[in-house]
Amino acid sequence: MRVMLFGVVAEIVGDSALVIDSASTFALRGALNERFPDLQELTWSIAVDRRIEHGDRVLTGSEEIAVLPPFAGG
Amino acid sequence: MRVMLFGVVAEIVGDSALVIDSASTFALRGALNERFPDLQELTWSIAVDRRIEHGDRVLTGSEEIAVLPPFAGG
Amino acid sequence: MSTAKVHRKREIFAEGAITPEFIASSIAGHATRTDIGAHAIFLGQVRADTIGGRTVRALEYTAYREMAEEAMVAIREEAFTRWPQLTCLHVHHSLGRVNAGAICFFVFASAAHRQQAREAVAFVTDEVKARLPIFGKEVLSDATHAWKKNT
Amino acid sequence: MSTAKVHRKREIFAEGAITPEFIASSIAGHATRTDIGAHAIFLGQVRADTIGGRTVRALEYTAYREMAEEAMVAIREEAFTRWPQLTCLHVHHSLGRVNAGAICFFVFASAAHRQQAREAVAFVTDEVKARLPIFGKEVLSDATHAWKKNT
Repeated sequence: MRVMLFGVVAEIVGDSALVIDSASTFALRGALNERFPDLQELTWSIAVDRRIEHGDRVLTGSEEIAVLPPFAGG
Repeated sequence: MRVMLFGVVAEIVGDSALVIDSASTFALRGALNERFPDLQELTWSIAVDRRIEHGDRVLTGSEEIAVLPPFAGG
Repeated sequence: MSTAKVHRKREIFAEGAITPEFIASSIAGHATRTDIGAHAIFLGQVRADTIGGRTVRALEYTAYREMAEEAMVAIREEAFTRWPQLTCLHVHHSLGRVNAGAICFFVFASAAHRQQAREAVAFVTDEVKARLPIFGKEVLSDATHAWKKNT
Repeated sequence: MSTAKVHRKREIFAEGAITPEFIASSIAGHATRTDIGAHAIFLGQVRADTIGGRTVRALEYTAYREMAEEAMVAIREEAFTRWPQLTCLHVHHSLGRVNAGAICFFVFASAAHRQQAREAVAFVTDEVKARLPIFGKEVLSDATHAWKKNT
């Protein structure tokens, strides 16, 4: 499963995308925090198909997934 | 006493100023309405020394007097 | 633009329409003020309203300039008192003829953050319309005219 | 500018600063819409904030463009629903580097009367800041950087 990364999250991971398999958004959050401990210090969201997912959503692998740090537009 | 006239008031009077002696702002209003009956159809104010005078103010003849139709700035 | 919040009398009136180029140069003039984060702008544009089957082609503005300038100084002082973090405030209004579709009124407020700029520009726009003795003759399509009134 | 209120996807991003000339040409493009009486504009300018003794020299913007464009379509629809007399609504945001003092964000709402334009531009400005996935790297005077967060 391809996960797009933005802003400070991309900086911490060192890339603009990552391949990682997770069964749900909460599982993805746990896996990222484990693999990149610096992410634990930050606030970030997971977007599924271009919408922020606040709850624990099952991921089938066909969704468009992105990890988003705080927004800074304007 | 010189009275400055603006907008539709100047148009009705046919000049941008008028010399008329009045002892007060209410007297001036009455005199103008009498001399230019078309003014009675309109809403207009009297400014004394660059401020709108709502009450009846005594005029000594040394004030700066203007007759102002509704504002239309913007 | 001014670095000091001096409430001196400023020229607000200019002959004819306010051009987009004038607005651009006013914006560009603030690039050195790097404490500004937000600009709020109001522009009044002459509408081709229909009045009894006739269309407004232009407005011809006149003003009691001395009173307008004094009222503007008072409005500026009120704005800087209510929004002390306001950085800049500029007001320009046309005199003479402004055709339908052209800009006749330009209010420009700047501040570190958007809330102050936004509130100040709304306040100043409303107060200028209410308190400045500016008069507008509506030139109509049949060569007659009417007189504009702010409501 | 558009004569129809079609909520199609529009390009909101462009590389680098938004120039005063671009803003002027956007204003000038509305001169033919003589039903417009009021334009309300918000401009975001990059502030040279001081962060731990270091000064912000520039912002480098990136965005999750596909999500940002979908969010913008939704915000536009909400704005035209809440302010049905809105005539035009334009939003532009920079990507890439924008130096302190330059414009990075331009919101432009037009309507017959000022209240609708003013409220719509405030709403859209706030919603874009809150809902568009745009990220800002603050380039500091000592060549380090920080990450901007909207509050």
